[in-house]
Amino acid sequence: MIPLDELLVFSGLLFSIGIFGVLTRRNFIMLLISVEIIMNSAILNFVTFSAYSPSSSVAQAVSGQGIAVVLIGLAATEVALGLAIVLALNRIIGSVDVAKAMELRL
Amino acid sequence: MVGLDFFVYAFLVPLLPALAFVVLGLTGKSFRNGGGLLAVGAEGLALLLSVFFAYEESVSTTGIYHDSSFVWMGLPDGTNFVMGTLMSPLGALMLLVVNIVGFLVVVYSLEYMSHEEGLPRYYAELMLFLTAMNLVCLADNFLEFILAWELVGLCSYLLIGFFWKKPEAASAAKKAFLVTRVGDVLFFVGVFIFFTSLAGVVNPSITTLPYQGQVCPGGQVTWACAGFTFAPPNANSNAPFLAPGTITSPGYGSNLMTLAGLLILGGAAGKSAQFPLHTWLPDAMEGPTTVSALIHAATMVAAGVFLLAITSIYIGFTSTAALVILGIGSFTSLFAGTMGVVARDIKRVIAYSTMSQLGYMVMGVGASSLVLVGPGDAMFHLFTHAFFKALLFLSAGSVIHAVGTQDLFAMGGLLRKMPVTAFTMLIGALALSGIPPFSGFFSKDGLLALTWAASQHYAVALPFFLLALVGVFLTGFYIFRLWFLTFSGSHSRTPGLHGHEPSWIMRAPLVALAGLTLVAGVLPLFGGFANLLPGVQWGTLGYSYTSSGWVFSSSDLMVAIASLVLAFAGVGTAYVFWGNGRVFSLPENSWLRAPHTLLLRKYYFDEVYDGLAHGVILGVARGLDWFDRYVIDGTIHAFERLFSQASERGRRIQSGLVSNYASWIALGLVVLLVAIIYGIPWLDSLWGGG
Amino acid sequence: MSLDLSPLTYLLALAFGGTLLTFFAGSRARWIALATAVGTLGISIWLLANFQLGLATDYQFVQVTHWLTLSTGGSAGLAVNYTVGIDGISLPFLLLSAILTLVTVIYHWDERKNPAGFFGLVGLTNAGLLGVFVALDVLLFFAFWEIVLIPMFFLIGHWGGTRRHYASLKFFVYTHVASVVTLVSLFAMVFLGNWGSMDFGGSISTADVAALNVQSIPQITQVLMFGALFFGFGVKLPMVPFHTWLPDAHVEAPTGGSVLLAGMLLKMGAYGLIRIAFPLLPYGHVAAEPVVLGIAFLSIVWGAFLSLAQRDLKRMVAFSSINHMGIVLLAIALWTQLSVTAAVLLMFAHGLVSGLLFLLSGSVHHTFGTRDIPSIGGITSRTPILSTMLIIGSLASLGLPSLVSFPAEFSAFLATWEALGWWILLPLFALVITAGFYLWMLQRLSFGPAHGIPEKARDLPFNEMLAMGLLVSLIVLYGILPYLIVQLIPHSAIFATQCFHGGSTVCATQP
Amino acid sequence: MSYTIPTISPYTPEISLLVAVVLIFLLDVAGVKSRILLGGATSLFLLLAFLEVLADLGTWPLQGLSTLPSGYLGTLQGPVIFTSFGLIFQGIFLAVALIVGFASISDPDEEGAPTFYALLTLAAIGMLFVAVSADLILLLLSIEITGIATYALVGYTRRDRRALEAAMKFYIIGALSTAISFFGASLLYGAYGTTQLSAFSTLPANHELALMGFGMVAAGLAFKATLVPFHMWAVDVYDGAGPNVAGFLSGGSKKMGLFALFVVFVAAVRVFGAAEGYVLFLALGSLAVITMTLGNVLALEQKTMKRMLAYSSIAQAGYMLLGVAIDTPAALAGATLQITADVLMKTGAFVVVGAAASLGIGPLITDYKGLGHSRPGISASFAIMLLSLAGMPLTLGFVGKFYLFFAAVEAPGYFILLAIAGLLNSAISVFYYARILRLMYMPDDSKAPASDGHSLTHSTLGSATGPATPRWASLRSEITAVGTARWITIVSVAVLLVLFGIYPTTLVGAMNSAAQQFWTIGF
Repeated sequence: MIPLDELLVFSGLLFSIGIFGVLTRRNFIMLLISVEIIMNSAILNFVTFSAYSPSSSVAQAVSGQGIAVVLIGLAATEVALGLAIVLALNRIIGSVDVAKAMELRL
Repeated sequence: MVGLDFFVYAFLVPLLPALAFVVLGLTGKSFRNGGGLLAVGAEGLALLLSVFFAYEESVSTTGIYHDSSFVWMGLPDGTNFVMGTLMSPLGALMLLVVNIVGFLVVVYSLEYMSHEEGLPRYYAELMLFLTAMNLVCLADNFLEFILAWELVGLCSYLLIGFFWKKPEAASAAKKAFLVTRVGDVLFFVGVFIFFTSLAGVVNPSITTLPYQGQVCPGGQVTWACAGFTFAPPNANSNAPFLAPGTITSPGYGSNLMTLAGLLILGGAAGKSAQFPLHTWLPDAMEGPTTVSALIHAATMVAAGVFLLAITSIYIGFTSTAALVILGIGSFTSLFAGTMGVVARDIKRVIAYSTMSQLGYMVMGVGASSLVLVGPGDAMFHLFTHAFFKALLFLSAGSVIHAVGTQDLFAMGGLLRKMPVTAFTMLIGALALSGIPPFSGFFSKDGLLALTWAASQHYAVALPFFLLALVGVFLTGFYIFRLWFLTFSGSHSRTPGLHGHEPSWIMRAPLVALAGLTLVAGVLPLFGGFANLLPGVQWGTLGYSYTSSGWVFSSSDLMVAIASLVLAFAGVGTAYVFWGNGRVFSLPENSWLRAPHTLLLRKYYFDEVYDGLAHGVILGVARGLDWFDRYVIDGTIHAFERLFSQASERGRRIQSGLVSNYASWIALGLVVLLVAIIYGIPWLDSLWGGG
Repeated sequence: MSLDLSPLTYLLALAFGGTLLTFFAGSRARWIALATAVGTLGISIWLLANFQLGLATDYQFVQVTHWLTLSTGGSAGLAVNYTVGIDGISLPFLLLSAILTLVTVIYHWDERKNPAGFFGLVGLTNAGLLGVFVALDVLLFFAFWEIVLIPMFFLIGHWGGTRRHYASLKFFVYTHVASVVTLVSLFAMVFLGNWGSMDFGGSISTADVAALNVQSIPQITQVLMFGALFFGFGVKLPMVPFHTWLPDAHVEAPTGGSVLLAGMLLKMGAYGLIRIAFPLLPYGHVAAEPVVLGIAFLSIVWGAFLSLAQRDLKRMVAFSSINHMGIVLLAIALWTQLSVTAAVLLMFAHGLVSGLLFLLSGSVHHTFGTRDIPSIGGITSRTPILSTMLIIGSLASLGLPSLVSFPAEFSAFLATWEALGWWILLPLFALVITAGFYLWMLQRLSFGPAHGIPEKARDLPFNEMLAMGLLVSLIVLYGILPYLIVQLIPHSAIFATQCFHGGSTVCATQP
Repeated sequence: MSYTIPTISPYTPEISLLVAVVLIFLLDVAGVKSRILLGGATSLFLLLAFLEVLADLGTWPLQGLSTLPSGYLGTLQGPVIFTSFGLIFQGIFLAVALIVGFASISDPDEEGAPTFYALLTLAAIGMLFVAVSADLILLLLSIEITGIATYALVGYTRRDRRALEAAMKFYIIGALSTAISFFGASLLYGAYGTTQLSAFSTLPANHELALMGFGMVAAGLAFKATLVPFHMWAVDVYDGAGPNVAGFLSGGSKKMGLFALFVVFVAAVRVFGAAEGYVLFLALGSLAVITMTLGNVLALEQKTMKRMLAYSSIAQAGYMLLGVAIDTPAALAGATLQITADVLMKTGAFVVVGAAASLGIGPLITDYKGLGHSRPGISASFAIMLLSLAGMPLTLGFVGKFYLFFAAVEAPGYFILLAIAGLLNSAISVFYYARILRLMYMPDDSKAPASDGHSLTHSTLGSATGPATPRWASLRSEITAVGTARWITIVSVAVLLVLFGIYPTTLVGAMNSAAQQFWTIGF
């Protein structure tokens, strides 16, 4: 079995990559992907902790995996909405670059 | 004699003119001639009452009526501010003076003022003045006294400014109010000292003195108990009024009491135009001549002397304070006289003489306090002075009324045109100069003798006595300069100047006052009049009337002779320069030019005071105003700008780029995590778990 | 709910209800405003008539109704009550507020700029003021305190002069900052004193300030709390150097606004000091005494000098208010029975007198088109009544005896002398300056040859004359018979001045 | 491990709203686009749900509010728990939705009506679940339900460029924050082995993990609650979204975030020992102070009304955060009261902005010049809301602020500094609220000379004060222009603010007992 620490470091890396992506990208799609990476790091964590759960309660131990499933669904929903928004925005400003959408400022 | 019970009605004396004031003030325009007759009626009744009261006082053995039952403001701790009436010999005398002159002036005004605008206002203000002045005479305590005193000042202000369209009148009115205000402020502090300190410093032995401050039971300092009220502890007691010589040393010659006395002097000096608060009185001549006669000669300005007199009786001055009072009075008598010598305005000359005579009275109060007798001599001079000074003013008014100018050098030769006026004015001038048998001689001689006596005890008073003697010379000189310039000669110096006698309405008061001037000097010989003048040293040619009858004193004789000689010398000198229509003018290059200018400019006091007011006070005010606007308010504005700038700059963080927002979130997250994970243990260790 | 309502509740209900009606009354607003003002005055006079003199132990006409409870972690929580009641210190202010409101309504009878709004706001000011002076609960007190700001903000901002926007904002923000500072201290007092409720009176007897446990508060805390309260109340007073909102607010405010501002709003600060800061924080005020006195003297002298420097009549009167309120502060700071009585009386007097003077500056302005003193003169010839009123007002303000300010100033100065000795010369010097600037103003404005008077200038219309006449008659009445007001005050002043420093019931004025 | 069969009754509000959503979809399918019909129906259901919540509180009629039953209302195991505190928040959320839903009846756009109401109702459902969550995951999921609905709500018209930009920003930041908070939740799960909130009240073995988890969850929630520096999206989104939607975000979504913060941190307070908890709350206190200060200062110089309101909303969030930063029952009650007040005043204010737009008034603050005279009804209401925001008495905003600051003073330690900071902020805020009042009621006719209420100057000012038409007639025209539903909403919100301001007794009582229970018992 993979050690817990390594899994945690992995998910931490995923999280950081996601954050880095969000901070550096101007493309809406890329931002979307970055956010999803963060989300996935969280999902990974849930699964990891569930697997390593010291809890004697089965319900508690398994709940992490359940949560992971729910979150996958949530992420999908989010992406769907995000794509709807980017489509509508693209139709109006002709770009998916968030730097082009800076009318609301100051 | 009706008895003391009748004194209950003493309040009617101020009330009558007060009613007239209210009626005239509200409905004055509906009266013919501005309601002068109503004023005459009210004042006439007040005069009758005050004559009656004065008579009752003079024949009474009990002397004093006191009622202070009206609690004006009261505090539960026993501090009561009361109002009441106090009918005392001094008050009765003052009442008499005020109402006699008041009545005559109101009558005189009927014609003199008849052509002026705003008569209802004039009479209303005059009535208000008489109300307040009567209240001054009857005041039962210092608070009431101050109340009336300030009202008197108000009326003076309003009446000086009667011709308000003249900028000079408006300015003079303001000046009068302000200068007396300075004195009043000092007066207030003096009263405060009495109120708070007297009980503590009064020598217990003086509780035997019926009219001085008492030690309060239990050492408690309360209003009624701290010498604040003038009345004896047991009102209407049979204790005799001060007999001559009964005042012993005040016994509480502490510095504080000296100071209190000097502060009271400050108030009196403001009102009575004593050096250095004298500057307002000459300017006050901008008011109608009747007002000058009543307020600025006979009554209001004498109130300062009255204040000193009652204070000297009820509380007493320490010797230091008394010496200063003597000195100020004596100095003013000469100081004012010098300015009178050069003045060109007929009213101003008389005004300077008023200052000078008031100086004599103030000197008299100081002297009487030094030799521990009552202030009767000063009051006596106040009494006689009121008449002859009113006479002089009203005569001058008659002249002004006729010729329409106040410049002495424009007059001349009016003797034939206005014989009655000339004659009454001559009587006034003789009385003022101190020529027997006119009243001024008797009263002024008393004062001089008293001061001489004081200088025997306190050598430092001697120079002041000499100053006063020189003043006698000057008095004769300047008043006869006035008389000669006005009346002597064969023709007037201004072509076309035609004088004429006024109608009987104006002549009658002149004649009445002339009569009073003649007889007032010997009144103490008759009946109980001397009872009204506690401690009077009515000294004539060496004889003094004392408790043990007429007593001869050679020193008094010397004083009388000296003053007589000096007075005649003054008159004679005046004749040499100005008699028979002569006009003396100083040679261009005379060494006297410089002093002459100094006198004409009134020793530059106006300039100095104006500089102080406009330059210093107003300058400071403008400086503070600048500070207020630009520094204090500027600080507020700086805060406003600070926030505004912060807001304006802070807005720029909101770049509109969503990635930046995310960066801030990331930053926030990092800071939060660091704070929670590392901050907590760190702070924990720092505070030792606390 | 009990229906046992205090007459004070009726008073407040009438004031607020009348105000609400006024807002919606359209063209009839002035009549409703008048009726409300007369009604509140009537109730105030009824209160005066039924006020039991010498009954010094407690507030009268008390009503305590539960309003809300604040959770404190304790079992019962902290009750906030609708507690109203008056004593001899608050009653004069009720009268004054009602009188000045009536006067304002009469003076502005012909107001054409949105009269419903104007009269409504005047009524709201009155209602809030009445509330401040009857409230005996911290929250209630503070609520009414803040309510007053709102109508005054609108009155200045909408009906004011050319710089009204600036002035109204400045007034609002400045005084609001001050009030929030007081709030912290008030809370601290409630909390540190372990109060069972936020009441500082009513359910607690006046004499029983000890029940508020003020002496248990640590001294340094008391000093801090006192400082906060003093700042908050002092800005309202106003005290130098936190006074700069006042001249601007006054100069720009409409006449009636100025009357209420000077006549009543300034009094709130002093009332707060008398009612809360001084009695409840005995150590605080003893420790802060030098500062308070210093500020009082500074305000007195500053106000007098600044008045002298002004050209604008209204600004001059505004600065003279600073001077007078400085004397009030001085009297309060001395904290003796005489001085507190003097302070209350002086505020009553100043309310009437400054009211009159602000009415006059308003009339001068709209009669001659300017308030600049040097540019007009000799107005007596054209407008004798206006000029006469101006003279009376000025004389009253400079403390002429027989007018109402005199007994107050005299007793204040006497108390100052008793407590401080020669420091008295400072306010007395200012008194001379005060006389100076008023007389100088009269000399230039009322007297001398006429100049700068527009052709169409007419003497006072009837309603303005009536308003001023009302004030003048009261100024004279209370000047001649001051005991009419004074008899109310000192019994309450005794208990207000008792402090409980160190467990002693003897008031220690000096440390 | 046994589940009791959940009774259906506590869920009636949620079920009612679900019914409403279904109904809206059906009506949409049937081609009904009428706002009156859809909005009316939605509002009715929201009202119904609101009444049901009150009934759940066992407090219908209202008198009983101050004596809530102690303990939990339901003892449901699992992720849901009914506390009176949560139920009060359900009521608050429903009130926001009701205000927005009812006011939106007057919106002109008929095309998007079904979408709008469906999304609104869905968002409300999510918020209802937030209020009863006993499990962190349910809490975050419910927030996400609302979140997704509101992302869509912001951009639902799909044609407005600004709205879409706002939706985009909202979405990105929202998704980021959600992901962060889920990451934090996963760490908490790792630390505790469970996600039940009640479990968080003990210290786990690996408490650094827990701390990180709490920090991340807090950051995610801070986004919803618009705490600085997680606030920046809010300004742009409120600005770009329709006014009613902005009102919903400010009044509802933000309060949801705050509620979640309360819940998580009141649970979390028991994690830490006294000292560490103290420092944690000190951190939260600083966050509150920074938030309110920045919000207020930046609001000072804003040019458009919506952005100004957005910053003011951020500042208000700072005040409310004091509720959890101080962590006493009083603070919690005060914050709840302040939230209640803010729901009314801030949502109301945004509705007013919408009304102003429908009157042809531009977005700038200066465009409101003279509104007080031309449109007395909504101006007076707006004025009341602004005064309430400024914390002036006679309004609920005053009571709320007063209570909060009292709580800060009352709390032990140095929380008095928070009170002072809050009060000074409150003083700053007065400046910009007063400026709007000034603009509305004091038209800038500075060239006219000063008026003393007299004839000399009056002719000139008369024109500036608006037409002399009869008052009621102008009011009628105002109602027509604004839209009846919107007008009624605005005025009733203002009236409620004043009513509760004068008589907050039962409301405060309810907050007190609920907060006391919640604070004492926790999860």
